[in-house]
Amino acid sequence: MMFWVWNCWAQCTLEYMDVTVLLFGPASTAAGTDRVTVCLESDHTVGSLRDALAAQYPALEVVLTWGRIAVNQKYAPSITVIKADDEVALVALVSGG
Amino acid sequence: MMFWVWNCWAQCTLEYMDVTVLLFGPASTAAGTDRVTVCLESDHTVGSLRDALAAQYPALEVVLTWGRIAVNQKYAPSITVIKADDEVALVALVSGG
Amino acid sequence: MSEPGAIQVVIVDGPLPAHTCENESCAGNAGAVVCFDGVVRRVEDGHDLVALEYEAYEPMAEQELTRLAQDIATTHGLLAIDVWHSRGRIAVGETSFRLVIASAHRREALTAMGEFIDLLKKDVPIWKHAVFATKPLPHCDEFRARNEKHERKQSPDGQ
Amino acid sequence: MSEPGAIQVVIVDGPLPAHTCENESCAGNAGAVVCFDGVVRRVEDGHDLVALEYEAYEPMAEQELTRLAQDIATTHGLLAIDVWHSRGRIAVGETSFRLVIASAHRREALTAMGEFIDLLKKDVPIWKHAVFATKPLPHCDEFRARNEKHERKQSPDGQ
Repeated sequence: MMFWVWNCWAQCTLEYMDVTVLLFGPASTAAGTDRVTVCLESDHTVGSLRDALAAQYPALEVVLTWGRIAVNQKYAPSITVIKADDEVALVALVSGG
Repeated sequence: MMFWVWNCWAQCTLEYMDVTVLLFGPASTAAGTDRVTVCLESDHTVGSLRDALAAQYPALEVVLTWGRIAVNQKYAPSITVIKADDEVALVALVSGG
Repeated sequence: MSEPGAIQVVIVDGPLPAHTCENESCAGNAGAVVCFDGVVRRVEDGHDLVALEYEAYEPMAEQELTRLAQDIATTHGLLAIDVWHSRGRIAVGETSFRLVIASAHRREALTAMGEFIDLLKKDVPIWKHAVFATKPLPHCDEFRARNEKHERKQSPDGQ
Repeated sequence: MSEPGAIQVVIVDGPLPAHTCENESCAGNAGAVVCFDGVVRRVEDGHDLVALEYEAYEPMAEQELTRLAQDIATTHGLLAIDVWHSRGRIAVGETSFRLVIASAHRREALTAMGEFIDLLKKDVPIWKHAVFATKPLPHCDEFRARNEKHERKQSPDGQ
């Protein structure tokens, strides 16, 4: 049991992953680019991605307070785990039509 | 004073008037015709017209409970006085469009 | 829609032709142009319809539509209202009523549209008679139901 | 509208062409066909506009529009929904959004229309940038206002 917990913790924390995040509208304006690459250090969830984005790109901090993360073109809650080939985007809508 | 009251009453009650009333929709169906002529005996108001219509054309009694009277193509309240050349219609809407 | 604040009311014989929701006018002020088409449905109260026959008391119907359009345009600050209503026989699938509303924003146009149609049914002297495929005596049921309803709550002049 | 219950979602480059509110389809079941056109207005927040530029995150925008149309059609028992949205530059007076709803009766179509547009603005990843006649830096004001609003009520993942 103790081994299993350790193993899981090690896997979660030690596998770094670079994730490219597409930016649109105000997010793109704030960052001055249409995509950024963020390094996930702890787990690979959407929640961690949000934290990492805010930490690594302070210009996105405000947009992140209302923007949602989409994984493979679907809004994803904080617990969603991001995989290597997923398409990730920061969708911060101001108004749509 | 007594003379004036008598005079007014005489005028109001003695001037009979025939009024043609246009009928549409359910009113026309109920009466089996698209117009009826009604004899106003007391005053010449819309209220009296309604009473006279119901009395002289019992087939219209039910339609009159919800139908409105239009005088010169405008809905007219009970106190409106009908003049000789006015166009009078019984407008009983079921549904419009 | 010829100019901002414009009201147009038209009663035509037969079904309304196909129509484009125009918005070239209103000189760039309109943010929403909403077009409602009332179409004759095949089934009315569970019976198969062939057509509806519309009877209008003219020109009162036109006057009431105009008054209604002016009231609604003023209340909701609309830019333009176009109203079209058919008279005569309209077959299933054909359009008998059209309302086009242009406004700065969508909310007032949508609210005004619902309100307009409710008031039209209440105030505008136009009647429809159902022409059924199998059953004659078209609007007797409707008429009887209405009579029963109104026998219970009588008002002296219906207003 | 090709068949009853049909959903059609289209994202096109540039302004939407003039459009007829079709109702030949729906096989006599539609009693109401409502067509909403969203048009670019001249004045935005007191400033003179030249155009709006629409940016869409595709194909997510199309997927979200389809999901939304299906949800709304199911909730309100609609016969058909057509949605059109522009991308790119749309000049003042041109149409950038169109929603056509066919239903048996008017009430569900009008309710669904308001609801659809509210949800579209909330969920569908399409952005507009104002191109002003005189003033550069288009959506900074809008952006700043939004930021200020959201700084006060933060939610961890915005959902």
